[in-house]
Amino acid sequence: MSSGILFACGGLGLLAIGIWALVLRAHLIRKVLAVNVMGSGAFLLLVGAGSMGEAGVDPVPQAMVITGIVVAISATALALALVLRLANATGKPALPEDRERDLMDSEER
Amino acid sequence: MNLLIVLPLLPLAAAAWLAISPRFVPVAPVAGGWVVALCATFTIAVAALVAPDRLALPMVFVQGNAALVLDATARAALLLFGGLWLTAGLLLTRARDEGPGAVMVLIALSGANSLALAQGGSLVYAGMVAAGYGFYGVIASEQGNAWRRAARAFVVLLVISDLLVFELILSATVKPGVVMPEAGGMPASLLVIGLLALVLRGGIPPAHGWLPTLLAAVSPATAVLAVAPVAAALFGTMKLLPDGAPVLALGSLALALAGVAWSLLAGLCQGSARATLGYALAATAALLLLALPAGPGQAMQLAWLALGLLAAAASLPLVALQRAGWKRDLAVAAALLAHGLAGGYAAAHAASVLPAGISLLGLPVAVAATLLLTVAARRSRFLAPADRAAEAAYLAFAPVIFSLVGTGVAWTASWPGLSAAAAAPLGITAGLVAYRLLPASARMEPGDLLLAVERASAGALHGGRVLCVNGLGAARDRLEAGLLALWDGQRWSARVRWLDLRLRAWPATCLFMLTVALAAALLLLQ
Amino acid sequence: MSEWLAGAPWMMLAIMLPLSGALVAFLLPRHSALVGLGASLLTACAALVVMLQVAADGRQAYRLGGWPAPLGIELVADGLSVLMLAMTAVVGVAVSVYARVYLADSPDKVRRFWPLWLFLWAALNALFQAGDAFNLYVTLELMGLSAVALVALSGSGPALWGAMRYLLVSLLGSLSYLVGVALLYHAYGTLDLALLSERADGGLQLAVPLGAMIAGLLLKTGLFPFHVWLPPAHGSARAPVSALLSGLVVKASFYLLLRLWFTFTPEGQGVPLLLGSLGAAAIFWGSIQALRQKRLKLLVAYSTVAQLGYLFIAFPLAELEPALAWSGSVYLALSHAMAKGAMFLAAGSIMTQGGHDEIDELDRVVERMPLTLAAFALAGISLAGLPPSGGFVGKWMLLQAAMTQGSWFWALVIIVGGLLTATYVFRVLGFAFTKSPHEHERHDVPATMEWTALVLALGAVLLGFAAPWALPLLEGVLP
Amino acid sequence: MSFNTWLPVLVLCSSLVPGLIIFMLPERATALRTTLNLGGAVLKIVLLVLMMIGVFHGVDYEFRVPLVPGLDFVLHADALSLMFVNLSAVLWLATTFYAIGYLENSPNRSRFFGYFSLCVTATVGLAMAGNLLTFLVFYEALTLTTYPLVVHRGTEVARKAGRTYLAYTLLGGVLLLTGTVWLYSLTGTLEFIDRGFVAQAGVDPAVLRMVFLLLILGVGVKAALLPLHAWLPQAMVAPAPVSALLHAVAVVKAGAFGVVRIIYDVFGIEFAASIGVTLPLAILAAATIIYASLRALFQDDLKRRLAFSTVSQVSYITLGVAIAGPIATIGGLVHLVHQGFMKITLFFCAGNYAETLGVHKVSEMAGIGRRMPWTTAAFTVAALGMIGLPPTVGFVSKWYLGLGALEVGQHWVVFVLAGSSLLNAAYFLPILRTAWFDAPPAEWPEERDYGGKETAWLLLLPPLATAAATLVWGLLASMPGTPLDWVQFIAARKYAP
Repeated sequence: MSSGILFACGGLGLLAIGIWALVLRAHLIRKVLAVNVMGSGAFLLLVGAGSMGEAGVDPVPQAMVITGIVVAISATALALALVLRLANATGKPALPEDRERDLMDSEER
Repeated sequence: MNLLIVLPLLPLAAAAWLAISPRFVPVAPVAGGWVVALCATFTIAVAALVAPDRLALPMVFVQGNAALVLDATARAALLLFGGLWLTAGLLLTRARDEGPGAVMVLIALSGANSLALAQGGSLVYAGMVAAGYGFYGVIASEQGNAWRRAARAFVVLLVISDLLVFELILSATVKPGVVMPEAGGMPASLLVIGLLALVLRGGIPPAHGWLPTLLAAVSPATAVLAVAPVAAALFGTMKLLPDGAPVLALGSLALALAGVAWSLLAGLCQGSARATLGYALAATAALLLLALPAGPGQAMQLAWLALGLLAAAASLPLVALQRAGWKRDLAVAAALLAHGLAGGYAAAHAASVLPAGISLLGLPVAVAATLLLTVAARRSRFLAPADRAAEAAYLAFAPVIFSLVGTGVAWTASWPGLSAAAAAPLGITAGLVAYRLLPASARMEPGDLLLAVERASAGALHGGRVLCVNGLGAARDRLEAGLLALWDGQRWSARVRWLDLRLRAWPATCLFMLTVALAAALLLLQ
Repeated sequence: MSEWLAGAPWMMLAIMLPLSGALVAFLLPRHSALVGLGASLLTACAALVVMLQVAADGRQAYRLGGWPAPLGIELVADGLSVLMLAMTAVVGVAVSVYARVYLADSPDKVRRFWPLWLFLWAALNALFQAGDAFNLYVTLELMGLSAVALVALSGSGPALWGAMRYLLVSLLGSLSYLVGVALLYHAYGTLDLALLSERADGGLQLAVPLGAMIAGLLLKTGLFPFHVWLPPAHGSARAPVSALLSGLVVKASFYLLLRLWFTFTPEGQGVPLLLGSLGAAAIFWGSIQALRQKRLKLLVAYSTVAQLGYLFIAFPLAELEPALAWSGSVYLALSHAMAKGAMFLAAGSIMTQGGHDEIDELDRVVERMPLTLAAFALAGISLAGLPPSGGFVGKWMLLQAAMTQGSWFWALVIIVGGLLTATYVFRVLGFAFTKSPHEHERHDVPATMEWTALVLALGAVLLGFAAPWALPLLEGVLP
Repeated sequence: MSFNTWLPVLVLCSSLVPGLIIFMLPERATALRTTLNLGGAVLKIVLLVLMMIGVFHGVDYEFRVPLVPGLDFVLHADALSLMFVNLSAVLWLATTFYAIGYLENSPNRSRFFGYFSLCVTATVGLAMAGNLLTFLVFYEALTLTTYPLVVHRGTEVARKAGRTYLAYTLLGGVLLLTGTVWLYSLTGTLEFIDRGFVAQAGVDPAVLRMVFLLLILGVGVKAALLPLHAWLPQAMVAPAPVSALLHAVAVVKAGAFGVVRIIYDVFGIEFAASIGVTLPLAILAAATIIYASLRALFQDDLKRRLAFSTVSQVSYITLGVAIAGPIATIGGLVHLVHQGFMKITLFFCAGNYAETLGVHKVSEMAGIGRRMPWTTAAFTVAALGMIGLPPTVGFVSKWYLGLGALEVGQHWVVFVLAGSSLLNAAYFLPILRTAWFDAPPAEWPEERDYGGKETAWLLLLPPLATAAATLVWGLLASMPGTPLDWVQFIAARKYAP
């Protein structure tokens, strides 16, 4: 009962932290981490939501969370690979818009 | 195949042949003159020999009442035009370098012929238009630039008068119960329009400015033909207006009196014989205008009188080509006599519809016309170089003969009374006296009113340009340019850029997202 | 044989064929192009068969492995889904044909393109047939990941930037969606859409998750003001990839949104008005941005932003004229998929030919590649909603809905948006006729590329005549 | 699906298919291209003659396929549409001849002729449109197919002119679309029927006035009504045949034809008059006539002067329709044909001057009549017709317009006609005078030699033919078989007996 609320609140907290970092951190690795934190928050929320039923533990959220984690892992892997290539290609592991750059300004094609 | 249809087409065919032939067989310039003379002879022959005839052309134009008719009026007109063009053609055969182009002369002849035969509103209109623009072409094909001013004035008047005629036919067609030109039930407004059209295109004062200027500027052949537009205007109006519209009598009397007075004044103050002749022609036209309301008369006298008056006037430019001698004096005397007699008759004819009190006012008009003609004749001295004098000597008799014919037919057809003969002696003697008293010296430039009108119209034109090009036009073009500038976004690119960058920053995105999520949730709650 | 054909699990195949194709293409990189082409053709056939089945006897459902929900996965195909499947099939085949020639010169790219693309296709088909909210999440996520990888294919800096930004945004969006799913489950104890639509009652427990889901989906759809990731990603990817992203991927999340909307059918004017005004803002902002772009592909990308706005105009209009508004919006989505695909393919050919895509340097391209320019023009006609294109039909229905209920604001938005679209399309065409001051290198473009784009664009235009056959499918699906 | 059903489609395809094939032809396949063009044109005329006979005997040619839910794509041939189709078809033939001569060995001919055929297709479809939706479809198609012809030269000026052209025409299309959808949402039908379908709908007249305004503005852009006319003079950068056919016939006439359709077959003339929308339209048309004539007065560039004259003359049609009287209807409709023939003659001649002697300005035309007498003769006939002098067709149009105006008691129209004729004379007669009677210059701007002839036959014959047509139809106006005859046949159907 209370554990469910605890989970839920923890999940929401994680989400908030994640968004905070995602917004304010320019470095891409940090952004990826932030997304991961948010993901954990969402899963926590899911578990909490599931376990709130009176009749014991509901298996469905568990299954979902597992699936979600798998997805999150693959996403993270892709993200890290991208960050690496970006760092190699441009030298800066950061997004251009964070440096006030108009799309129309000359880009190499 | 009817001869009448040939009359307009023959000169056209001849003109086309003249226009094309230089590409195949080179033709001497004088040949043009002979072609003109031949076509004119054909016209005269038809007018003199063919029996009265009528050729209905239901398919021509929109009214379905078009027809070519050879009646007394048409005869007179044909004789007049034929005579004029014959003379001009013969002159052209002698012209070395000067003179109008034969092609235009032929086109004008075709127009004049069709007008002479035309019946039914739109066909008459077409004839008037063709004759008018044909004569404009004749002037414009002259060498040199002296004619330009007069020609411009003439064509402007012509266009306006055409519009009036168009309006006349239109209204007359749409008004029920009016079928032209037979029944006389035409409303006065239309009659006034018709009269106005006649004044504008007939060289009648105050629209006479182009006549003296033109006559002073052109070669003899064109000077002879200068009578044609006046005749065309008169005959056209005669065909359009219903027979005898006494409504107009007073108005035309006033116009005629004023016009004659003015042209007498201005004509006597002229230097050259040609300019004086122009005023004499204007006065003659005014006289015919005066006689018009009385209708053609039961024997179509008016047409014959027009032939007499105008042919007499047309003979004067040729006087200058003759050496002094009995031939010249004979020609002048005959011309003046014919003009005087015809003028007197015209005055008497007009008097028949005038109120009793003022019925005699027509006479002074006739006298003045003859007077001016006499002065013009006396003032014209021998100008042509010696070698050409002999050739041109007999030419003057051609129009004189036609004028005598016209006057004679009119007098014999229906007797106007001896009083009508008074105009001739009065006018001629007064003319001789006037010539003695006022030696020729230019005290007034030909085309008196013309200058003012030109200035006014030029001002109006300038106003129009300012209004359209600089005013309205420029304004709407500016507006359009401003709107089109939005097309290539570069214009306002800079203004958008700042906002774009803000939107693309991360905080904005996440903030928006939270906002939207909360907003959606809240909105869903209600 | 025939009954086997009829009985075969076509809905299943429509997902399995591209998936296995992706696997094979990944394992045999040397023949990946051929494999990919074959797989895409088969997939298209499967999709079309599903469409025919639905057209013949209505809504279809298929249980994976016969397990019931909630643990089992159920595939559902109704009119809306099959229209989307068909759209994917048409654009997919065209892109595959095009890509086989376009990528022929760069083997490594080829090796990576085909598996990813087939995987994306499988994800799309799964998404369009998914029957419950969580499967929708999974498929959405898979689609996003493969799309990101496709963007990153061309290793250039801008492409990587675009991919990275795209990845982060889509993760953010799907997480927000996931939160919504969690809350929904908490509220109603099920995620099956059919069940949800029965149990759903208004109130906070529906509002909050729905809000979160809507926000996430808008983010992934790239509706203004969430469009910021779209132009960099779509503008910097290789031509076939851009065609896929603009044509299909954004439509997927829109479809998802539409699905949810039809499931819960929330009453009240507020959210429709919000979505509609965001759509209107997208139309204007996207068009303005497109007008000021100097590069062709960015222009086309921003035009996607603008056209996406149109899809959302339907929400406020659907209150009084649901049938007209929804079918108009769906039809716009279809025609936009084909037109935008054709446009990006044409832009790709132009880039290949001139080696650049500066708009005012197009330099008489109309003389050198008339077919491609014709494709571009036809696609532009469909986008601008000029008759008789598919875009025209869609806009006509939206406009008619707006006019019938006398809501002039939306009518005005639709009309002005069309004008702006025509404006930037013809800005490009105008420069295609003029001569540029500078010299550019010339490469010759394979005829296949030109023709593919042209055929796709022609399809977009002729789609206008297909309405009487396509629209009846939607009956019963729309609320 | 009988032959009668497919005949309209055939007429459409007789220019569509050649156009599509011509696109694929290489530049040098001149002979094949020419054969296709002329073959298509001739075939179209043959089919049209068939249809005219049929329509005259009351056969109903209709082809329909569903387009938008509840609305069909309808091709329907009635007397009115056949008049316009014939006009475009005949003048297309003439212009094709001309263009073959004009564009001899110039680049991008396949493109040119392809779009040329396409735009004729659009015009024909527009003429045969059976409902407002189909009309809209072809109206936009016309815009799109003419754009490449406007920018054909590929210069910066051409691009800008094309931009203006699109800005105006697309705006017009959008207005038309709005009006159409609105009307549909009001009445639930868009089918053209004699004497209109709006009258039965029983909608609030105020709303109908708004719809009418939208529709008329929509078509008014192409008809070059007053505030929306400026694209026409700018579009004159196009090659002469384009200016001739498109801006004397296809495009502007499409607009005028739209006005006709909307007033007669959508609203119905009596109903339109009853809700009081025709008089403002007539006044607008009159203003256009006068204003454009004044603008034309001050143009030195010959084609620009002709363009403004087109703006002015096309409004005659609108005026005649808006006067709302049977006779004025005849005047307006017949002017649709007459003005087409006269104006295309003028543009042909202008093209000849430019092509043969490099003369583009009126001030350069001194004595050109002596160098090119035939061309100038054709020009003269057409110009006199524009002024409305007998015996040209211009007189016939003006006659019926004025008569119709007087018949319904709107005397001011006659003064408008008079003023317009005066202005026409003011900007045409000086051209004629300087062309015929002034002394030619020592050498022309850029003279091309045609072996002693004044110009190429292909350039000379079309203007002569069209000029002759205007002359004959004007002189023998009451002859059966003239446009006037057919128009009277049409006008009889548009008014409640």
